[in-house]
Amino acid sequence: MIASQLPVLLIVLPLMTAPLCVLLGGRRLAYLLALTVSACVFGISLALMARVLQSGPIHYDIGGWQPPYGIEYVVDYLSGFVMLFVSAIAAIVLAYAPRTVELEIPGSKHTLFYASYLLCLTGLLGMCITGDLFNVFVFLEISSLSSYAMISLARTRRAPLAALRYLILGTVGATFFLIGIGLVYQMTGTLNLDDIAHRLPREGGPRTILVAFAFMTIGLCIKMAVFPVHSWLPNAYTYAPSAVTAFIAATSTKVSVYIFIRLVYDIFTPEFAFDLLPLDSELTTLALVGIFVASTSAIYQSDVKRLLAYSSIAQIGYMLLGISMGTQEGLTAGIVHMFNHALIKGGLFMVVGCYALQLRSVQLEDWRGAGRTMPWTSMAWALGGLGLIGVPVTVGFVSKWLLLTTAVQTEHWAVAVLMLVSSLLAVVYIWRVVETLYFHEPSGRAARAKEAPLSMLVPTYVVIAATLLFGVWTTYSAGLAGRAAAALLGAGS
Amino acid sequence: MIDPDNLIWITIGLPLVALALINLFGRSPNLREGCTILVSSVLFAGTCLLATDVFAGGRPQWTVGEMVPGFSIAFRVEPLGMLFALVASGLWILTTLYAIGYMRSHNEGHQTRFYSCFAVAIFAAMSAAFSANLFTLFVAYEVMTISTYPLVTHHGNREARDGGRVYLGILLSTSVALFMMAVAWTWSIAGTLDFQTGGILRTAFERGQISETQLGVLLGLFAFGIGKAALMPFHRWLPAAMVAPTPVSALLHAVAVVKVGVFSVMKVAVFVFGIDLLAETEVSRWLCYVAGATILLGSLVAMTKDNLKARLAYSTVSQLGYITLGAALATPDSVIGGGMHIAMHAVGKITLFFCAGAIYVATHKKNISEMRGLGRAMPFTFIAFAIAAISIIGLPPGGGAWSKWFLAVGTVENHLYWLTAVLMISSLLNIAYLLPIPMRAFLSPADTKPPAGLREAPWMCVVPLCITAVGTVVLFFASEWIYKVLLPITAGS
Amino acid sequence: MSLFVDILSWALLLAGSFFSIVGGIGIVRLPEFFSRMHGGGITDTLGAGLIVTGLIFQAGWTLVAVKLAAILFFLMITSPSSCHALARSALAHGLRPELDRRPDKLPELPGRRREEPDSGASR
Amino acid sequence: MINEFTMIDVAILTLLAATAVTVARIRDLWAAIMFTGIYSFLSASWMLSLDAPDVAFTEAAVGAGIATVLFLCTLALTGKNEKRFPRFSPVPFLVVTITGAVLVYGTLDMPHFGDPDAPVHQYPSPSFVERSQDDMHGLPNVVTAVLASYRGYDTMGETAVIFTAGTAVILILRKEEDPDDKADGSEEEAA
Amino acid sequence: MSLEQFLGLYNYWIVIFLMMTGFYIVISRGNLIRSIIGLNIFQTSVFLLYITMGKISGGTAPIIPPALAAAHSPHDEHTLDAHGEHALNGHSVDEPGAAAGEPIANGAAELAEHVEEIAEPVSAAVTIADGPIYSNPLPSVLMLTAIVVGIATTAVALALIVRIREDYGTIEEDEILAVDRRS
Amino acid sequence: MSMNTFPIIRVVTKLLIPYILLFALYVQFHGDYGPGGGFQAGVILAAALTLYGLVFGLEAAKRVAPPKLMQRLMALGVLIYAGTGVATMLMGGNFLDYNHLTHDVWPQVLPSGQHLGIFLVELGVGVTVTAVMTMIFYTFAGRQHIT
Amino acid sequence: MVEAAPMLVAAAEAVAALGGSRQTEWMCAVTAMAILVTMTLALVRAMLGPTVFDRVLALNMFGTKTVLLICVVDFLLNRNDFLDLALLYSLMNFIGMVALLRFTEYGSFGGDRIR
Repeated sequence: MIASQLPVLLIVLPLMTAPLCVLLGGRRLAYLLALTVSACVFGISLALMARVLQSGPIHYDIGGWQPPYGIEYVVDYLSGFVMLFVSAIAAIVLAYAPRTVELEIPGSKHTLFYASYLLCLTGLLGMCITGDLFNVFVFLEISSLSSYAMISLARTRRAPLAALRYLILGTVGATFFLIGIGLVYQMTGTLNLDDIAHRLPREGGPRTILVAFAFMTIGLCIKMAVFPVHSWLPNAYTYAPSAVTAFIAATSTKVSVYIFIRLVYDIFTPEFAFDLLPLDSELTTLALVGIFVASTSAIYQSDVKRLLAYSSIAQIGYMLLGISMGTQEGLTAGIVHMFNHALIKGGLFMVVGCYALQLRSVQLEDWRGAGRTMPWTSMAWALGGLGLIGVPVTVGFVSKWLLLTTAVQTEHWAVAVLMLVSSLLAVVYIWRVVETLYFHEPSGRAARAKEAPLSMLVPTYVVIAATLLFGVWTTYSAGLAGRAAAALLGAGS
Repeated sequence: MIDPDNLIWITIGLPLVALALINLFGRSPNLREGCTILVSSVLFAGTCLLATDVFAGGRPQWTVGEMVPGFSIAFRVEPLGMLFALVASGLWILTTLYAIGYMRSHNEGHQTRFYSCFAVAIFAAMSAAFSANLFTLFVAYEVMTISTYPLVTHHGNREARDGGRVYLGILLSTSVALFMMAVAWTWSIAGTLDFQTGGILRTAFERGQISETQLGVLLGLFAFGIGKAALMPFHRWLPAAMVAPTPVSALLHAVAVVKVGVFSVMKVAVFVFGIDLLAETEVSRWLCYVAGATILLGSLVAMTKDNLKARLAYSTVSQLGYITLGAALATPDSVIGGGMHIAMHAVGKITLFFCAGAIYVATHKKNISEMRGLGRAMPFTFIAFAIAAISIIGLPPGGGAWSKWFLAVGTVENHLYWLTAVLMISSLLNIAYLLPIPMRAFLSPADTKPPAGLREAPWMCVVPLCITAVGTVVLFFASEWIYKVLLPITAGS
Repeated sequence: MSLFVDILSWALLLAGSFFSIVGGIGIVRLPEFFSRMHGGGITDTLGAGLIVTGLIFQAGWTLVAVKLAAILFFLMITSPSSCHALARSALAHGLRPELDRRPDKLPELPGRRREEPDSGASR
Repeated sequence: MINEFTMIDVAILTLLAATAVTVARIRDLWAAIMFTGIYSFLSASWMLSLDAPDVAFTEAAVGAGIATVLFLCTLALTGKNEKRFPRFSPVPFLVVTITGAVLVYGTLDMPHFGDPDAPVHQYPSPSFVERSQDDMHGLPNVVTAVLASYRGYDTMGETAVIFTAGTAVILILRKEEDPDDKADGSEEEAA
Repeated sequence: MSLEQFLGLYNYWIVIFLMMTGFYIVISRGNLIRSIIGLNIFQTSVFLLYITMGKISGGTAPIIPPALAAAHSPHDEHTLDAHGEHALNGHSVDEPGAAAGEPIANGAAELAEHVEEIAEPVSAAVTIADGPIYSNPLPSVLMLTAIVVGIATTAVALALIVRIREDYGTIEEDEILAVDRRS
Repeated sequence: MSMNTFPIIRVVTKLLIPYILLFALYVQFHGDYGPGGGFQAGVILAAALTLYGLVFGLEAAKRVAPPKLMQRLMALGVLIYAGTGVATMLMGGNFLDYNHLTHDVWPQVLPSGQHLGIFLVELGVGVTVTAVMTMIFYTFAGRQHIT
Repeated sequence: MVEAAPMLVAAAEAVAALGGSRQTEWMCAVTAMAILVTMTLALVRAMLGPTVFDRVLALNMFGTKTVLLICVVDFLLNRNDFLDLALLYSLMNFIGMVALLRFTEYGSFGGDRIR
């Protein structure tokens, strides 16, 4: 019985634990609850993925109502994959969090903070698992609202401002998405994703559908922080508490990308999106421009968190590149880059958290020479950075390679060249930090600093090790992504 | 007798075993270095064992699995790679021995890191040597770049940082922007990346999937993309990497890095393009010119350097040009000459670097102009230097004589007489910048009286360089054997 | 009977509409705040009262009528009391009726505001 | 078919448009807030005439009640006066115009207002109204039925959103020096 | 552009105008509170867009009056659909002037006898023309949720604004920027 | 700080509040039959508390509905809602499948599992909304001014 | 099947009782239009309103007119169960007014001012 209810437990467990934390109070208890539950959720998503691999996609009717009437859960390769890494990152970041939370968030807020964290996780997972378009919006808002709150928690006064900017843009994005949902609903009479895919009038490209698609795309682009509408992201990532940044940076934008993939490949089908609308070429252009602009900005940052934030914007560009190629290989590359980037960025932001704890600063100049006093942390940075650059034997290489081969195969020569050249910009900004860590005389802070506590280093290294592991063993990263892509394209055409 | 197929993973895995042991015993230097020596000896023995099979005509192979879907890591041993592996593994023992003496007498820090990276570099060299496809080769190549970076910047000061910047910058950017692109392109037109005798591009060319011009461009991408081959104008990293400790320089210039570069060029020329195709289409003609220019310019610049290591570095640039030239000439003789030169130059150049290091250890002198009259205090070192210099110049009884002979034959076969002239002039220049050093050391009186108690470097430094010096002479007599084992690679498809 | 009730309710509705519009015109056309309150008052009490009563007649003796009565009760209580509070507040802030142009008007002192709010309203 | 409903429709829409423009153009912030309340009232009235009493109910309660109070609370905390009234800025105007034009373009293929043949009314079949009488054993309010049962999961999400918002507001505004680990950030500010 | 098209779409257009007014307030970047007000209006207008979709001409709110609901018996689920339909069809809201009794009785009798023969002229006249049609409840449900989301967002945004004002001393975009630049 | 200068408002408020509460309960439990439901009822209840707080001062309101209690109620409502779903799961149905709830609790009013389920769920919504809205008002109103 | 017929008839009659006559509907429409006109006038005053109080007054009036409009529209639509809504409107209008008064009069909603 439990087995058949697993999809629900995935959502309900964190959803119920959040209020339970508030109800019971007590920050230690809240933390333990949150940790246990997020670990459970990870276990559940593993089990779900295993079942999907065994016996195909799982459908679950909530309330026992058949899909056009009720809401259903759909766990297929793609959603299972995304949920797997989201829940994994959530659990690991939570295991890592207590020390930084202790430092960066006032004690009276811890209980509610962990509740918010769980809610954010619920929202993200809910977006992945649901098979209903409107439900996506609802859970999008759950995750967004809790992340606004979590971002604003840091002690700097810029944090609330960053959160508000994010909120305004994010809400505009969500509202655009809502408009899009409305138009789609009006043309199909249903909200179920499968149903929409079947009923959507695509012939001749009805203007309403075009506009609906455009609005949903713009809305999601804001949430994904695609280049021209990315302005919320750098500040939000920079001023949020370290643990929050690690979690949100690794998961939140990825889930939006997931929704976008669903939209393009499942609902509207690539023929509609890429042939009728020139979405592919536009997205490619945007992605490339974004990659260059963001990477260049990253080079000039003196704040490491901001540097990584800009790099995130650039990396989203790579995902979009893959998605907009419209072939199975490209899609695989996009999907696997979601996973890879989640690992890399999660790991790097966790490293930043370690420095923030020991050096009380994320300014690059304060990190000078920390490589000597904090060798393990610094090595983690270097390894994670290699992943971001895309050096072989790290996950970054896998996605870069897939992207490249796809681009070459589909004869997007310019894309291939620009992509490779742009990845060199990553070398510059990552290496700037590495050099600061290793080739400068220790600054005052760094000289006095001690190695980060084991409770933070171990989770960090788990993630970093994963970036290396999945760089050579891709059966369950690129392999799954490939199956997901195949399923998407098979169903779409 | 161990099955040759198994020997592959044993030999590739051994450096990783060494890596583990080094880190395990990081706290007790004797144990650590003892392990390194032990493992490297075992590795050499294993490689020899494997060589007996390969040179007898066996082609053992071992496929690890897919690293990126569709692209597998696989190994297949052929004579050229075997030769390279023999050189690398054999010289690792000596370099380790030498490094122990050098590092200890200099009281260098971070020795564990040093030996670890060394082991990884050898691992990469072995992987590259045995690689069965271009993809594996590329991965190994990149791993090599990254693992040697900490070695180059070992001292961790500003000078090291600047050197490291150039090193990493050039090697990474060329490999990512050009090499990777070339690999992807090759894959897209040939449909495979497996090395095959006679090349894989032939059918594609005959089918018209790639024009002659494009073939030339592709060759260019490879030749310049493999920055480790130090073809001008991408040779700057080599002198820049001279900031490294001398054992590292020895490793870089003789054993691993540059040899991986030229080895890759050879592999690409022989097994991807195929020398027949190159010869027919003459697309590699321009590469001959570039290689010729590199040879000449490298020698000329070397003349101007007073710093011994810098002079040796430019000498290496020049010598690498020979090997590239061998590949570009695309005649059986020239290819064999190039392959042979890998071994000849390796043994010769490592001797020279060992000598430079020994001199530095004993006298703390880096500049040639300060070395007058040292010969009497350090006879072994300077005699070894002289022998090795003879080999590099290409005079009997140094091994270099044979390889240069075959290259010259290659130029004549191609009717590129002016290239023959270039080879001659370069040899003269070699004489001009290498031989004066031992001459002065023995014949000139010292400007100032050498300090009392000046004597040879520690035996750990001197013994290896004596062995390699003897090696150059041995190779002179073994060249026929080398010619025979290399002959199969030139066979047509 | 039914027709009579209907006609009565129509009349009430029409009257209510009339007063409502009159009040609306009043609130736009009258010269200053306190006289405009008069317009507002007309619509809020007469207009609302008549219309709701008319509707009650329409509904007959049902739950609907009770609800309408409740609404009327609610409106009749809240609207005047908020109007009253508004007027008080206006006076307290120094707004004087147009007709109240006493030459000896004291200048407003910020500190005294709370103590003398009734002076204007009681007149 | 122009009838009295159309007239009311047009009248309310006109008022809505006027209110919206007023909000955009009025100087005083508090007045803008009050007009937002009016806007909510008006839209609720219109929703009522569009047969959505439940939404009207909620919009009135939320938009005109709670939101107004919240806005005024904030305004009281932040100072009443907007210092500089934003001048007319062409770039946002352009963005808005383009967005609006795109939307209008999108409406051209839409089923007309109230069209019974619209997909929304044709699918799923039987409709919620028809089904719910069986499924719900005679629950009259179909909206409630859909809200709490058919799409009960959405509503659970909605509850979670509200809870999240509550948590968020407390998190954001709770005093940092509050030593009490448990609930209630503001009790010691008595007097 | 025919008149029919205009009449069919003008509601949407006005709603779009309202949305865009709200959107303009959001992005014209002045006072933070004003932005949130704009957001509110933007969202409210989107609610209106949805509600317009649910409307059906001549329809009524999807609340089935208890009297009608009572006519349903939970037991005979088998024929329930047909019964429900016809019971509803029996009454015509839009013809209040007509003496309601007769056609209903007729219709009901017909129905009771020949549920299947609905296509028969007499009953057809009663049933097809103007049964009480119910507007679609789904947009209402969606918007109930969306309204809640909207107020939740507003509350969080306002809380953030309070914090910003306390930290910066202002809630004007440009002044905040100036403060940030100074520090 | 209460609105001492407006005695009429105070009286009227005192008069109205019981009716508002009654109205809220009506909306809560009549939601199945007419417009209304848990959310609307919650908002009305919270509005009543807010009104009380506005007129008689924040402290008075906090005495009526202590913030600690409200914060717990916030959580409780969500738990009621999700708990109903879990209960249906334990009884063998899908999540939120009310047909699996026993419905002999109060047969006149709640003739079926669906009715019971909807009742419970609306209760959960009502509790959460009341508590959250009140809490939000408290937090805003309790914030100190900085001038 | 046969037993269901009387129930159907009863139900139909109940619905018929809810409906008014055509004239009443017309009357209601007129009233609604009048109320709308008043609302417009109030809105005009609210926009013009030279002082704060004029605006508040107009807004208050606008609120009460909305309540009336709802009542009338109820009858127009023959859905009397919407009257709850009117009640809610008047309540919310009152709360809004009180909040506004408190705002203009005290400038604070509970906490003390600190300087």
